[in-house]
Amino acid sequence: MFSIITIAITGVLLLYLGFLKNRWIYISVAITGLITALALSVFSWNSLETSFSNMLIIDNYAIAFNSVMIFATILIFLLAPHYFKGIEKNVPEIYALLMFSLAGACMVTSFDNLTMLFIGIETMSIPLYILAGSKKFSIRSNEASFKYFIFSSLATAIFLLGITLVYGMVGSFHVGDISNYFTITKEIPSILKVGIVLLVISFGFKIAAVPFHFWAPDVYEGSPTLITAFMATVVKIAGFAAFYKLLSTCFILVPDSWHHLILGLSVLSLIIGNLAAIKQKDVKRMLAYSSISHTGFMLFAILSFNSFSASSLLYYSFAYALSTIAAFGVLMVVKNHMSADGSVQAFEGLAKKNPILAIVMTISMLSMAGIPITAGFFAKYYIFVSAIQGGWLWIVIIGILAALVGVAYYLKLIIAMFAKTSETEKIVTSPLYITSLLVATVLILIAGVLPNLIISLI
Amino acid sequence: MDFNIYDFTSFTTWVHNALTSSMSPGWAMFVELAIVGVVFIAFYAVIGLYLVYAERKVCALIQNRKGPNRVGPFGLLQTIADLFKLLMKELIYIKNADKFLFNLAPFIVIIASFMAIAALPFAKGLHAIDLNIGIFYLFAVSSLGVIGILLAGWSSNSKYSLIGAIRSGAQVVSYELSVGLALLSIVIFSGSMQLSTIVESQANGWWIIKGHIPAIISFLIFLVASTAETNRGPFDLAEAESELTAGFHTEYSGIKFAFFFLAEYMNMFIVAAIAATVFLGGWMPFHIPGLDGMNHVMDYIPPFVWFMGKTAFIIFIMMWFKWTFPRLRIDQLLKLEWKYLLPLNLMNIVLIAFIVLMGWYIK
Amino acid sequence: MAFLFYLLSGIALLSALMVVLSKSPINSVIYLIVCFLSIAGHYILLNAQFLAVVHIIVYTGAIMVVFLFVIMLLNLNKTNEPHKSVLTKFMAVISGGMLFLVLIAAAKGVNEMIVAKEFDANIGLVANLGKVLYTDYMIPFEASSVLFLSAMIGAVMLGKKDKK
Amino acid sequence: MICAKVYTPIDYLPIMIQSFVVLGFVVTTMIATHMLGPKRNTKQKLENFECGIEGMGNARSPFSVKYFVIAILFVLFDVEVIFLYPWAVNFKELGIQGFVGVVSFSALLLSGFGYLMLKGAFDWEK
Repeated sequence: MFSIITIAITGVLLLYLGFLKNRWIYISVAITGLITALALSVFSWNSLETSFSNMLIIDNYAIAFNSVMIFATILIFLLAPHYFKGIEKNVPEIYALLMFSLAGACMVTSFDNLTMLFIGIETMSIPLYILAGSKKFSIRSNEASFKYFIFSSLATAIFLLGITLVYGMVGSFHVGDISNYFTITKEIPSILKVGIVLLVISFGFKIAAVPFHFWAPDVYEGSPTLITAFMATVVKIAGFAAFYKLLSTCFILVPDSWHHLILGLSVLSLIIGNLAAIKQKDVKRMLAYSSISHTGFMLFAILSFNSFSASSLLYYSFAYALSTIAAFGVLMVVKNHMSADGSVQAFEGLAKKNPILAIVMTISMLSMAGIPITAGFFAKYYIFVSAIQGGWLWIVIIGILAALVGVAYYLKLIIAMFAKTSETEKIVTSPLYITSLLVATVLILIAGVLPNLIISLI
Repeated sequence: MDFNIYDFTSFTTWVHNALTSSMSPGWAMFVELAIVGVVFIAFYAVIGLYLVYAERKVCALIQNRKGPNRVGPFGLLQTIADLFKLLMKELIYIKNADKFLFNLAPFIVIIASFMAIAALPFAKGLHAIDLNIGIFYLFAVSSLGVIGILLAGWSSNSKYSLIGAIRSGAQVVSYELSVGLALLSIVIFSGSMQLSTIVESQANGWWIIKGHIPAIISFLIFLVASTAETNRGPFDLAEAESELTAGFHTEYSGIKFAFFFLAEYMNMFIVAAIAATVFLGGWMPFHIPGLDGMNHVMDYIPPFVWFMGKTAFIIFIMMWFKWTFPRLRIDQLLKLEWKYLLPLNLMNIVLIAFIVLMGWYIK
Repeated sequence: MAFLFYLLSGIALLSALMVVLSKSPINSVIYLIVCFLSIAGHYILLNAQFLAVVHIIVYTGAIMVVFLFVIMLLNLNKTNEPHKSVLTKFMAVISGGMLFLVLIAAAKGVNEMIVAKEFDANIGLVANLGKVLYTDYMIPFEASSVLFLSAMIGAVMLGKKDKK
Repeated sequence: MICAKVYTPIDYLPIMIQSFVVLGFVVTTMIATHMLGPKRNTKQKLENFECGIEGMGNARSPFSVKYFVIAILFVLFDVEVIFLYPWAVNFKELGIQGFVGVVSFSALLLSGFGYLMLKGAFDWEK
């Protein structure tokens, strides 16, 4: 609870510090605030907080996901000063909005009441509509903002309709009351099932699962890359954490109403995400489709509820967040350098131009592909184990095939980086930037070598 | 039937009983409400016409002229003659206007102002609708009028109308906030949004006296904000004759123009009546605790007269404003609201909340 | 009461249809206003008086004004909409129709079900609503201020001209 | 609420009937004035008023975005005002707890308001 308040207050503080027009002041305040929030969050480990008139429940599950999200945001903020070099307009506002969005994301993971879930989702999304369009004079950015707004508000409307139907039958917004209803009631009315389906669909929009994914590539491509990194990591993790929690606490006893739906979403995301990613020329777009395919993998955890699935989801989120931030971090530099476009060709010869960036990108790509000794390998391994325990062997086979297809396009990028090129101009970055990327990379390797650190948490 | 000018409750129950005895209850209620509606329309028209007359007389007084004085004694029939003239006028449909919206706009404006008048408590037991969210109802209904204004400006297909409508829209919505917050302060004091309860709570003194400094601040803010919300001078830049040739109703003629005009004056009456009800005790007579002799004399004046007298007083102040101050510019207007009135109002609310918590007001 | 319910529902559905079907965006706004007013009527039938009036203030009085401003701002007075392909329309009709069918089918059995909670007719009055809002729902209420704040920043950030 | 009165939807019936009555009144007056007034349309009369200059093109031109920002801010503060009303009605019962809740709610919004002031959102740009 205190970490959420800290994040929100840091956001307000940043707004006012913006008038000082000194970017080092507000970046340091932002990072300090985030580290404080992370510390507050970590120190409340094992101390269950529920005394908010049944609105929030901050258990270890919520704390673990919150910490991952706050940590991801810290890494993104470390990238920010270099990214915004030369652009001084509205930077503190962008930082503040990122903070508010993060506060919303933390509410989403720790909800105990559907109203709180709704407010959290809105608090998380509304700053993002603005952030996606924060490059005011770029048509692509405006398009991204508008598309994201339209589809996201449609999803919200569907979500509200779902909540309404659930409330109408159960008579309560409280998670505990809803799960009680299902233990008592034997014959579940069909309209309640429709409500659950609508909730699942709206979450499908939020986490960009096929066939509700069509906004994602355009939005990811059009938004400023830093914002895309935030969207692809924090927002997606928050969406998954809430989705998992909603289904596992409220609707676990009515699997027939949503199981097939999740199955369909997962398989389609795996197939379409990977096949579309191969065809992409633009790296950002490719990462967008690869993020869709990761959605497919992460849905395995929801498909197979057992004691292991929550921790496998956490591990996957952690690995995914680190590799995505590293990948987007490198992409940002490459894109800004000599105003190159974000195509695969732009990466040619990166190993010569800046070897550190090339190594970071390689490790992050290997992690995304799921090659051993990176975190990505164990992420996929645990999620497959969890699915097999749940009895979904054939789905795991599809997953393995999809992962093999995925290796192809990740390798394409790696090969391009180590290819020879006539152009050998060095790419320079700031130390802070490199620190952030190296931290992410090292953590990918540590988590890959010692997976038990995270997997045994919850 | 005992007709009592001090308490209309018995009168209204008598009407009700008389109707229910002669027909079925459902029909009785329907007829009763229809009668009320017709009475209100008559009242609306009379008040509207005489406010126009009053405006012209007050203007003349301030400008040291005579004002209307030919038609009828003291020119009293002047506005009625004007009404007949407007009724006989031709309705012009501008070539490029959006016909449907052009006709719809005056409807919305007049219905919005008419719906508000029904919720006012004119005297004890004399109100058509007494909702437990009375203030909110007035707030809601008065917020609808701006849609009519915007539509009027847009559908006329004239630059003057469009500019006037947009200015007016921005102005009305901005000042609505201040109106809402000023009324909120009295809701904190009285703990109710029902207008009859608010009036009853002022039996031992009006809120402007009982609530001392913060209530006076609220009252002043309400006066300024409601003058602006009704598009009256010095805030009448939406229809500035000299630059916008009457703003959003430039292209309207005949009775449709009359509707806009009437609605504007009725809105002034409504905000004045709200101010009188909420801050100045509504139909409650003026009492000073202890001075029984004077209180009895005050009681002798009927409540209806008290109500209308207070309303007339506030209307006079608003007219005085109009003919004294020069017109503001749009940037000054918005600055006044957003930079001064709104922060002042919000702080005032906190002050009132604190005072009420401490009990530092006359209960 | 039942008659009023059907009347209001009829108006709401009809005007909602007209919002979609009418060619001119400004007419759509008018129909939307009618739709909102009839929904406010539904709130009154449920005795949720406060919500009814809030619905009118916020939706018709505030949001529709913003809609009108936007339409005037964008100068959307041409009645021709961008052309949509027949396939898109067909798909839209199919998917919308399927959702409609599912909802109808699911709602058919509602009457026979046991209602989980007794309906308290007084909960919609402002005094009771305020008590619930400021005790049980305090946290979401506070959280919504973050939401407002970010919307405020967004409006200024996107709507204000950057100083040179 | 001090009153023991029961509030039911029937309280709102007068509003409906009032609106029908006034609608009837307005429609009747419109019809009456159509019958009474003359109808002599000339081309010049149906032109828009343009101070004697001939009208050109479409008058519905886009206008300044500043008004739009004002409208958005209005919606936000309007919702805040509405949130305050249920608090005001229950003010004495909620006491200090409600006061603290509302003050902390308003504090965030007011900090936003202060930000807007400093940012110059209410200054009219030239």
